[in-house]
Amino acid sequence: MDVLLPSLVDGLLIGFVYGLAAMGLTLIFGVMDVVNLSHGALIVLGMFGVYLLYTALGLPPYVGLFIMLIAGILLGMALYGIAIHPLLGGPHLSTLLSTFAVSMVIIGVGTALFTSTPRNIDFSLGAVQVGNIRLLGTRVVAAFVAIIMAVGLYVFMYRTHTGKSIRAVANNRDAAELVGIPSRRILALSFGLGTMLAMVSGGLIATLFPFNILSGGVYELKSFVICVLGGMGNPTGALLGGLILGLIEGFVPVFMPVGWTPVIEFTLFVIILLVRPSGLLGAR
Amino acid sequence: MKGVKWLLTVLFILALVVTGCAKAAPTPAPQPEQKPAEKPAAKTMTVVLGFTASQTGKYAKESKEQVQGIQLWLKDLEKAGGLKLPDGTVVKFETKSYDDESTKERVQQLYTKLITEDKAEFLISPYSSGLTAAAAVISEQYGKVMITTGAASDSIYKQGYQKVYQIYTPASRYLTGAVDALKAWDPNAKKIAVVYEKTKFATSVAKAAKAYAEKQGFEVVLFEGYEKDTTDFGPFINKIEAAKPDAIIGGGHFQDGSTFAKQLYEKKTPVKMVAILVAPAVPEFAELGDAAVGIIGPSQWESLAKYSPDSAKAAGVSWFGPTIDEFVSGYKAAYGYEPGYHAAGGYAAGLVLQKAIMDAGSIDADAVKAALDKMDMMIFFGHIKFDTGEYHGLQIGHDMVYIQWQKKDGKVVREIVWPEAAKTAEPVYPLR
Amino acid sequence: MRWLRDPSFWVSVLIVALAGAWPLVTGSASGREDMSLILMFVILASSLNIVLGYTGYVNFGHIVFFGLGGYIGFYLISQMGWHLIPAAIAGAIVTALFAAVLGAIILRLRGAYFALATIGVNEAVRALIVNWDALGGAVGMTMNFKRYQAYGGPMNALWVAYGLMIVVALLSVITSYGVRTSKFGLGLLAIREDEDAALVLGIAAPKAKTIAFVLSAIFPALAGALFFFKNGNIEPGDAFRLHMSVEGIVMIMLGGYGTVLGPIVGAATYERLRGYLLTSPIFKDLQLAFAGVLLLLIIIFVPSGLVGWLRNRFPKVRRVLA
Amino acid sequence: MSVILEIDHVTKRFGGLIAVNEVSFLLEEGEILGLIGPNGAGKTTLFNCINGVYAPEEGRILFRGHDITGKPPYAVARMGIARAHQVVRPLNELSVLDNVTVGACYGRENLSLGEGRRVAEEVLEFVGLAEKRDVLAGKLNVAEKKRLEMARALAARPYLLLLDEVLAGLNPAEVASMLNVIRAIREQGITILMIEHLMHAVMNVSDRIVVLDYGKKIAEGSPKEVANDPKVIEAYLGDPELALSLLEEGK
Repeated sequence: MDVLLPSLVDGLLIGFVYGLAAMGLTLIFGVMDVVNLSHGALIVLGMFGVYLLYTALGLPPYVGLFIMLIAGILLGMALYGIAIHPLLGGPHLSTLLSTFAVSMVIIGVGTALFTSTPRNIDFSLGAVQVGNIRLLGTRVVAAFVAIIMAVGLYVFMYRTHTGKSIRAVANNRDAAELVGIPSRRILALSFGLGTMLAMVSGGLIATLFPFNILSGGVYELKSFVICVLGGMGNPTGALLGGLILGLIEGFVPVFMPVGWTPVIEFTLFVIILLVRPSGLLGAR
Repeated sequence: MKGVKWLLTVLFILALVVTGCAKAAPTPAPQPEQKPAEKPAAKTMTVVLGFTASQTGKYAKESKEQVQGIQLWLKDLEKAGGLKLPDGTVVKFETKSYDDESTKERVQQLYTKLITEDKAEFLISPYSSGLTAAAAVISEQYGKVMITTGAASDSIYKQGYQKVYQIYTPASRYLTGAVDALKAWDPNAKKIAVVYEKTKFATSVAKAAKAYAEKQGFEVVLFEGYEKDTTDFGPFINKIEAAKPDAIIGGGHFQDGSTFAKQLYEKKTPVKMVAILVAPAVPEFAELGDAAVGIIGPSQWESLAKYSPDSAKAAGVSWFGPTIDEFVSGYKAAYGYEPGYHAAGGYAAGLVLQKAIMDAGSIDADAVKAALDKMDMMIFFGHIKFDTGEYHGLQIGHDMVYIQWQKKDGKVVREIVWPEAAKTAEPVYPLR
Repeated sequence: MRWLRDPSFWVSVLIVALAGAWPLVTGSASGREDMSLILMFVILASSLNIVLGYTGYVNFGHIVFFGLGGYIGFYLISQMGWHLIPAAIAGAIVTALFAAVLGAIILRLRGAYFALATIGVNEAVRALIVNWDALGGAVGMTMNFKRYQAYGGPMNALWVAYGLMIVVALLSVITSYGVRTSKFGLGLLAIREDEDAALVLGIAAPKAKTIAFVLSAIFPALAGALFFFKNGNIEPGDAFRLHMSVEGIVMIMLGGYGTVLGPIVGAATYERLRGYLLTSPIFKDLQLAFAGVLLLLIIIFVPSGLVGWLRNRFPKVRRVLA
Repeated sequence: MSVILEIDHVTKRFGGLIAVNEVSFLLEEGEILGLIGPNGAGKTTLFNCINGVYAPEEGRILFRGHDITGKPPYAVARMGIARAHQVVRPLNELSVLDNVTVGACYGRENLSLGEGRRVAEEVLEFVGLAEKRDVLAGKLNVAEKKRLEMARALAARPYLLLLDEVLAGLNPAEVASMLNVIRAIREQGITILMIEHLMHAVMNVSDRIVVLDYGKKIAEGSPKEVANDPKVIEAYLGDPELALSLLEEGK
């Protein structure tokens, strides 16, 4: 049992960060019904952004995150114009492939520039010992930043005019357009927000683990699992899904070989999709 | 009827286009015919040496070093005026190489092309066990000699191949030295945790290490594989800690290994020794800073190692080729940085082939095979000798060295700590 | 037979047959390897097209069938000493059963949900096999070289595997044509366009979709058994490579979604194009990025693919290009 | 005449909302029955219950003596109930001919592809879309799509045709021509149950009318009886003056 508690805490902290990454994916899906297959590549972009600012300019990672915040929105809006807007309303396949193409471009250029050499941000905030639980500074801060971002997004979506417009467009694009909401701008902004969340979470992950240009795939898969747990298109659910995934990752190794974690994760993923496609929180 | 005619014409054109496309070589246009072998009167002959490189894909980095090693060997050979056979014939090599994209389907396609179209007489393997296994099927089918490097897996040599020869110490002996070291350094250490990445290479290493540790009287308190691409080891490390091992051995590749080492450090996991695969041997491991300190890793070869004509004499075998210093300075001059073991492996593969052809006195595949079977020598890379029994071609001469990252004057440096004979510094033990 | 009088049937079949026979005529082993890969991609793309192009279900986990067929076939050959042909067929049968059960379950999901579930299935199966020691776990399995003696020696074994690859490719193309031009296929197309409307029109969509899914599973399973037999070893990472599913989708898009000829043309074009990009000195370093830009341009400007574009642009060719 | 369809105390709920509440009525073979009621009265939901899109919570639906309650839509379609949707649902990327062929092949007679094509050609001729046979369905205009919807249902050679507002969105000339089509269908002996908002049209072609309001049946009878039913006038049309004038118009 003295394994369980620290593992659950570890899982919980990282769960917030996973959840943040998944919020980006789920937001985009909720608003425009697009599964963004460039999500992983965008996460990696965030990692490299923070890494380069840290190594080249000496900017602390958390300052780098702010820059990723702005860069993410701008990049996302640009990507929307190029790869999403012309294809909206078509079959799912077109946006799946166009976002996949974006990911190929990002990773292709990234490999040419940075090779697939692993990178590591050598940055530490020490640790605090609570009982037999050792809390790493970087992890606590990452979880904290993730929570702030999530709360910020919530406030934005529910308290501001623009946020309400996003929700209206998500609900019914045609009706929103009838009441004068400029849906194209709102959609672009939503894609920007989704991209921003991916890049910021990438930046956070970079402070925790080594990575390379191909690391995005893992986090993209995790984000899918989380989105489904929390309900596709439901950002609040994504945070919860992230926590659940983190807990599973903390919980499973205690009781069975750690190699079974992905079997359990993906089986759960498929089962949830089948019995509760709207997620654990959503109505049936 | 007219429709049918028209249809046939279209069909014919389409078929031509498709087959035409298929014929178009995926890589450099085929060279003019070369008939290197059958010119007994000439004093020089050119032999085609074929291999694929992973210019793209997941092995791009390691493969590049390996290929640079091969190229340096060729350049050195060229400088020495080529390979001279006992009868005075000079053999020159021409290389053919394609990008295999780190995938098996390419490897088989390209090795077939190397053998049948480019008429390669000798082959060197691609980087990695998986790709080499795919290439070996082809080379063996055509009865060509292939020297493998960058491929440590044992299983390739359990399939009955007759002309595939391994340069690297096989996976089964990758971590056994770490077990020996632990036993020598600390008679009280009894418990070992073996944790490994669930990939072909790491799993075979871990299984062999476990068996060996148990034979040496250790208790393996934890034997578990983790999924490749694992990034968060937190919960797993908690589990390892709960098993209270004296030493942790295992690992996988660079990414997971360095992540694991970093998190072990952050969690201050109380173990006396950590020995993990691949990652510590890569120079970038130093980027981990303090987290790298004390981590031990097996290495196929180190520039600090002490193989020399003298140690060859001591071991009772012959010495061949450049010294370590000559190789290192040559490599530095050519590429501007210190060679790692991937590069050394590439060079060594060439060297072994060179020696075998010289011994055979011909480029006939069977004669070269016989020479390789008899080979027992030392080169800058270490001792080279092949199994000729059940596991034909398996490397049985070469040994791993174990490096440890240590802190000297505030800088993280690598030192050889095992085996005793090769060591450059005292080990940091216990770790914590 | 109606088919035998249909020029578009012959166009598709003969292209594959003639291209496949070319290495047999020239005896070029290198040509055989090149063509073997193209045929494998033709099989993957053509069979995937039954679910993706005809039925409209985006399957990212198509490669799971390839991996399963490969694993079962390989296990039977290397561990049980079966001959390649019965082993491949057994692999295909088991895979088909798997597809039937899986299809009945996950084809209830629609759109993006289905696409995500297929990713989950592929990953779950891969992770399961990694942990399954009887199948070699993460290490995978290897085959003793002596096994090739049963096929007239290793060199001959490759020709045998290649010959079978041609047969499977032809079968998959014929099946694709058969489905496309049948009443069953018309039902699938209706499901693709509007599943609810299709149900009301009397199409038993759950059954039809499952049959399509099973049909699409058989051919990659056969190809997997042949491919890994030729390879001599099998590992989970190679057998269940998600990326290969995506490549299959790209081939279909390139050639023409929902057409018989499209996946064939797409597979050949994609394979040649990649070969060119990879080796061209200009694009070598940026080949992935360049391929991405190309894909994006195709999706935005030529969404119906090469064959689809020809069909739309020149209605007269519809008779020969199905 | 015999009863072809029996709706027996059918109830369909969505959460707390009762969309169809204990509705019962009979449909005679060969008759045209109009189903009317204000928006949200549960008409389309009732259609969905009949052809199996929804399974009702209570009650039974008998078709030609067989209980079809809760059967999936494709099974119902095979038994001989075809439907034209309120919002047209053409299979956009298929040609007009293929659209109708789907209806024929998977309809009551379960035809082969070749026979289905032949039937489809006939039906296209009948509804006046023959010259558009090779056009992609997505490219048709609204009136043509409505005809296509109808053609597809007809091609199934149903015993019973459910028409859901097939006249909505058409101009007067198109309405007139569509009404002719509907009458001609009845000539072929096909029974019709139609939802319609265009009062004069529904009064004109229907033999009988059933009125729903808030999921309940509030009236049933000949167009004349229904038109003069004060409950209908009050509940359905709100303004009796307007209602009467509308109904007059229908005569």
